[in-house]
Amino acid sequence: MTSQRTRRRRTAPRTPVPIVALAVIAVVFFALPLLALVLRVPWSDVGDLFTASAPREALLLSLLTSVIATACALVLGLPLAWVLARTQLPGRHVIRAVCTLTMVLPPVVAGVALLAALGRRGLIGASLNDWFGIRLPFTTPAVIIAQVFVAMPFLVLTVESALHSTDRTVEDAARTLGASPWTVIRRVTLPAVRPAILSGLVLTWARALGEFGATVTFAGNFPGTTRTLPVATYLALESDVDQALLMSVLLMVVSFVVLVSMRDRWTGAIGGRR
Amino acid sequence: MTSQRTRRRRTAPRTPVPIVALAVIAVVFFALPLLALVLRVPWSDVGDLFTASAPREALLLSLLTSVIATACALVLGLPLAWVLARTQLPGRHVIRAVCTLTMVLPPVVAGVALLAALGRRGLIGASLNDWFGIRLPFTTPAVIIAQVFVAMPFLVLTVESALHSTDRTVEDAARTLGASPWTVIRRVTLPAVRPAILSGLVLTWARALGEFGATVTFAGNFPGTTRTLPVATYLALESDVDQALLMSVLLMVVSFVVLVSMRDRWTGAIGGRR
Amino acid sequence: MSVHGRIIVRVGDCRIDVPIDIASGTTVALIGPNGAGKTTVLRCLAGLQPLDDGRLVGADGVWDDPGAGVFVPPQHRRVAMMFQQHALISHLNVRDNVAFGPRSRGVGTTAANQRAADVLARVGAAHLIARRVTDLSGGEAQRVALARALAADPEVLLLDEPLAALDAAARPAMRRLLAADDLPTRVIVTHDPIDALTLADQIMVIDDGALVQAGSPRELVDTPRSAYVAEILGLNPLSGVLTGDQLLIGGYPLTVGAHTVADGDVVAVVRPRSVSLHRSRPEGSPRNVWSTRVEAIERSADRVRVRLGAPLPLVVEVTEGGLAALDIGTGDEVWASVKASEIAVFPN
Amino acid sequence: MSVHGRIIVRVGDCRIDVPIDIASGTTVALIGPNGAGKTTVLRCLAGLQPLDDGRLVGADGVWDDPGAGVFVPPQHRRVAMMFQQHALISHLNVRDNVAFGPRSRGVGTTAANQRAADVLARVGAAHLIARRVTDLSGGEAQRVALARALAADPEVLLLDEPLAALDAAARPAMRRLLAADDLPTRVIVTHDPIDALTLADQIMVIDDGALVQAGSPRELVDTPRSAYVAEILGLNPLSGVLTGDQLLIGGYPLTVGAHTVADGDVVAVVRPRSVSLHRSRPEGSPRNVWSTRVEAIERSADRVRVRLGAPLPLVVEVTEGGLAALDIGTGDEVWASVKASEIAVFPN
Amino acid sequence: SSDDTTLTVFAASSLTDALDDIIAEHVAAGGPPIRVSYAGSSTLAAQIIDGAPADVFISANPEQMDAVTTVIDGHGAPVTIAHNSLVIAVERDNPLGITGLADLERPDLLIAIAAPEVPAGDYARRALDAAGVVITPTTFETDVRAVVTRVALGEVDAGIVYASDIAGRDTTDADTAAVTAVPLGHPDAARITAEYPAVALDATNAAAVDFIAFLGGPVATAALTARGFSSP
Ligand SMILES: Nc1ncnc2c1ncn2[C@@H]1O[C@H](COP(=O)(O)OP(=O)(O)OP(=O)(O)O)[C@@H](O)[C@H]1O
Ligand SMILES: Nc1ncnc2c1ncn2[C@@H]1O[C@H](COP(=O)(O)OP(=O)(O)OP(=O)(O)O)[C@@H](O)[C@H]1O
Ligand SMILES: [Mg+2]
Ligand SMILES: [Mg+2]
Repeated sequence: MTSQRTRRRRTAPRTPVPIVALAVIAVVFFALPLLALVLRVPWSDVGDLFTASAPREALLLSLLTSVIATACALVLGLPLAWVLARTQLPGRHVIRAVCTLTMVLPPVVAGVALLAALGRRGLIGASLNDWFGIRLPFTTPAVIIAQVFVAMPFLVLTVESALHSTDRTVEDAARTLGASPWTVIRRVTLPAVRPAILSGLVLTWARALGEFGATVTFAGNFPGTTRTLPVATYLALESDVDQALLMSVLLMVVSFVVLVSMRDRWTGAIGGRR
Repeated sequence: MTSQRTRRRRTAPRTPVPIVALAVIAVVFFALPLLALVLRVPWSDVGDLFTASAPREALLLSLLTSVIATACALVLGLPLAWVLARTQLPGRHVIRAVCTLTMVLPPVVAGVALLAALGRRGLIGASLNDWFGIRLPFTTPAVIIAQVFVAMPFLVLTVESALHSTDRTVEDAARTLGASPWTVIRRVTLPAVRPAILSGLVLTWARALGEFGATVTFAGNFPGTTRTLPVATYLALESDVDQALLMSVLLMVVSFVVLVSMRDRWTGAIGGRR
Repeated sequence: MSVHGRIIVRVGDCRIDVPIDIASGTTVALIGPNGAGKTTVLRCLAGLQPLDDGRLVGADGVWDDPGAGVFVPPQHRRVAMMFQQHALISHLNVRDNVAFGPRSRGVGTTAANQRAADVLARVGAAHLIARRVTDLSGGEAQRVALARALAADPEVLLLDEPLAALDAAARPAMRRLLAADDLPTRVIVTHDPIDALTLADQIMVIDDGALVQAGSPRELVDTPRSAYVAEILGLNPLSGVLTGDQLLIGGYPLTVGAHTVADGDVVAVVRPRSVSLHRSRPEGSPRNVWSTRVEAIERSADRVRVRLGAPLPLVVEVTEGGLAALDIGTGDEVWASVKASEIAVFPN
Repeated sequence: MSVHGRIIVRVGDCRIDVPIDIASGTTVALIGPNGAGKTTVLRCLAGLQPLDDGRLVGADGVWDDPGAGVFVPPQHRRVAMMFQQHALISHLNVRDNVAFGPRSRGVGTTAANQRAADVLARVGAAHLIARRVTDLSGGEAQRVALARALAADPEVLLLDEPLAALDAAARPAMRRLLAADDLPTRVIVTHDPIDALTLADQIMVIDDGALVQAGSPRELVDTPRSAYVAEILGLNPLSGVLTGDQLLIGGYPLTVGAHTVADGDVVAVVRPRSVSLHRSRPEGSPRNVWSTRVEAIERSADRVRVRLGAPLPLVVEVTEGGLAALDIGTGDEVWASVKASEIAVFPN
Repeated sequence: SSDDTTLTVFAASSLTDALDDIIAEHVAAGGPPIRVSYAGSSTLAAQIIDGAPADVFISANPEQMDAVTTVIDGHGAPVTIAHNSLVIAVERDNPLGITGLADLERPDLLIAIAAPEVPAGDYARRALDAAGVVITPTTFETDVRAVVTRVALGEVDAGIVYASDIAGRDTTDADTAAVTAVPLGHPDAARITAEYPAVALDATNAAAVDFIAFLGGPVATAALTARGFSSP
């Protein structure tokens, strides 16, 4: 995004105190409830979590579906972001709004919309059912579809925004060197927006991992095939709050490990910069 | 983010066909369920929606709280993003992960965490109650807190990512011209990441507008003070699916109008570029 | 590869209309003031900016013809452009930037890397091969940008100020490189008249979007067709009114030699070398002699330029020895003389 | 404002160690090859890069002293830096970029805008005032960057190649501007030896992070202390071995005049003007006469440089008239002569 | 509650329509203003245990009521205000001809029941056990409302729900009209009903105690019956 991004060592200007103060408030605001949650968890029961198969099954399903959903969002979302950012498509404001709406829709309603389209009596679900015998609801693919539906906009918007701020002259240079549009995209543009893609993927994955409403509405809740960890957590809240808290913390720990292990990579800070 | 972003008119390289094809699939994937939803809505009843006061009240509350929540996220989130991107704070990977966790947590659990921290028996809620007589849960501020808690990460991550890719040389130039750190931030850096801030705000607002689980858990469901449109929609699903769908579509329409009216602004495309 | 046609294009408020006539294998220098449209012309040639009107035809067929709806995209033109701001790909290192062209044209990685190493050595940047391009100094980046264009093995090289950031010691070698026989057709934008005069077979002078003059370096020096061309080539242009062999410049009369210009407004050009300076009024053949003041003395390594004040704002070049003999300084009074035959006039 | 001290800093693999001695109100030119560390020195002076060691003291106190833990940030140094890549603020238009400095220092909007307009007019960019900086051509952007630095009204102006992208016709005016009396202390990085020699009171020659020579233009031209300095100033450096008044250059013997250099490895410098060319073996005083071939002839507006081949790779400057009289071309054989007293030698 | 006379009620969300009617009657009869927060019983219980400012709690099952009453001191006596029996929800006009729980064993049927963790699922399982019927549901919904929605949308062929879920619906709308209730068709199973206990969380709060009494009275019972609940 930079014609000549310099990487000089530099004197960092001191961050003004009000900024630091507000940032500290923000961190406390996030950390305190999480801490309170962790404190409330009955850690003595933590052994049950791993002996019981249900949470493990749900966790595995969650990880599997959220990763696949993220991959699908990448495959569909990148091209969409590209078209929105780089073409002069007349209706692109409308298209962009349509593709952002699922973020706003209450997830349960998003699930209803999916049923209306892909359910047994749905707009095209009926044909899928009648002609090919394909029934999406109550299957693991339905979980993935629900996650993609609500989570993909995060990728699209993040990447589109980054695509707008890339330096087009660098792409021009690549073109005059004989690079086909494909090569330019693959070797120049996408690497330039890599941080945005990574952070879009993290947002998407996080949203998919935490997805509950659309999943439960469109895919239902069957252990092993559609009961993801958030669904299991929700149910546990009905009967066994302690187990619910334990499962939430499990989800938190998994995400935490993933996020911390990515270090600065997904935000665009260059690897080992001091 | 560019030392010299050129705005030349240029020949757009043709977008490769597979990209267009995938983008079309993505658009259909989003549009179809929304269309199916709209088709299913009993439009004949739409009059009731506006004569009945409950949906109107819920919509107003939703708009009010989501806008305030977005403003709070801006005030706290910008400084946090700045600190994460621009300081060499040792624990910043951990802080960043902590501030991203609420995206992954099932919203209901996020609500439980807030209760655990700010509830009347909560970690600091107890002191707030005993010393100042402040009770946050079940009030409109609680709705806003719940929304900020789950939605702010979107702003933080989007802006942090953009801050990493700004051209630091331009900031250097401003500093040698006598600009204080504040002036540099206000007049150079923030305008440079404006598209990212805008798109972060849209993401945050959207997430806050659609928020249900954390709200109902932490703030309850009182008409007029804590019953936001998603909560009302959820409730309506109990008894009157048609009204629930109508309300969802109302939410969609409001968001759609806002999103379309922002045109290209929030994604960084420059205003009137052809 | 030869390229012919006419570029007509608008950028912002600036309309560019330049005929193009580039013979195969030649070097064309594009000179002109800032904002004249030189970069824009290169972009049109490269296919980065579509013509609004006019037509461009390469040896291999029509490149751009908005009338006929023909447009060949950049990657099919076999041109390579070097950008004024370098436009290096910041996430690739130096080698990968330079190897980008060959690899885009299907050359294997090993061969492309070899080519990158060779070309980098040619531009004196072999030691930079493993560096991140974001760590380069201005001149280093320029060498890499030049290497990248060369490595692409194009049939037309478009170079936008290839030497601007190079140090003085490196320039001669780089000039020789740009003049090398094994390079293809070249179009070089430059602000250095010496580069234009020494490197180019043809010089195109562009001003305000229009072609002011095109010709060989000799032609331009001998018969600059406008004051602007004369000035840009380092000659002294003066505007005045001609009547027969009498030239009136700001009220001051000069006698000019044989010429074919009609009476009226003209521009006269005097070479810095043609003016002589004297302590006292000189006797002898020069028909134009006047007294004036020294406004400034500028020294370079081995020449001295003396800027004269009213009535004729001329720059005069003398030797150090000559200056020492004259023993003058800024503000001193001197006599200047120029022979009538040394003053060239053109219609304005 | 005067600045003194010593800059010691590492960037990448390059260690920079340069003593600084800038007198108040003077103009210092920084010259040196690409990657020598010129930009880095400016950045240290500006306070954009902290010293690793050494110390910088301005007239108003210590600026940077890593030993003592003192560091004055850029905004409190009253310097203004113009960047090699311009670094314009892309979301502000030209006027707001130029007014940025005054406004940052607390000047009101109207006054700052007025100042911007004035300074833009001074650099010949008044017509660009309302333009977006992303729409500027290379040279236009450079003028605006220069104007921005000037408008900040600093006590030290740091200019990184301020004229590189300007057209030839604009340069003299801009040089005069940079030499103007009302400007503060100036540190100018340039690749143009003419600029260094004509603009600067002091020239600092930097190579590979070290100060090679510092002195007035006259001092550098008269006694370049290394071959590098000589070359950068456009003189002909030759390395050889000295024995008494005999100099052996690649096996070829030359006689040199009076000197104070000890026998051994030396560098000899010959000015392009000092060498004469002849069709046949010349008779007369020059003690060094040899026969060689013309390798290249480079023409500029009003001088011709002839590059000679073995045994001595010299560049010779002759006049057009002289060349015509000689009637030689590339590849022809010529005789060259140089007087012993015209060869300067230094220890290597 | 800014206004001290306002009564705050936390009620299970399945009671929404009936309770809104009852409150209107109560206010009309001179009762104090009432504000209600509807949510799942477990959410409400957790909130109350956490100190939520509720005066009255109406749960959809005795377990959550127990959870609250064991923690909160000084509460009044819980009163069961309604029962809710189970029915089989099928598509309008019952195209598959389902006549009772026994039919749900048919292998071609797609069946939704609530998850055993939520009360409706627990009751459904007990009813199935009582009838000696073994079924393989396609999905365990997280709440009973979702079971109705599934049937209404045609995603499943049948589901076990509360009678009030169907009877209490606004019959003018298209979706609800698409669902028909079929009795369980087994006497033991039919005896399994859900129970709605209500409690005044502070026995000294006269308004709350009054409201509990009103809930047990004939006006409330009529309103509940109209929405498909059965009287205790
Ligand atoms: N996007 C744009 N919008 C408006 N004007 C533009 C735009 N791009 C270029 N211009 C103007 O078009 C004219 C030609 O620009 P161009 O870059 O071709 O000049 P140039 O001859 O290369 O100048 P330089 O020697 O300074 O690089 C300039 O006046 C420039 O300001
Ligand atoms: N971030 C960096 N990492 C590694 N090396 C760097 C970095 N920044 C600069 N350098 C190197 O430091 C040296 C000095 O750089 P500097 O920019 O000061 O050179 P310069 O004298 O200004 O050269 P030029 O005339 O080409 O602009 C160069 O070799 C450059 O490659
Ligand atoms: Mg240009
Ligand atoms: Mg530099």
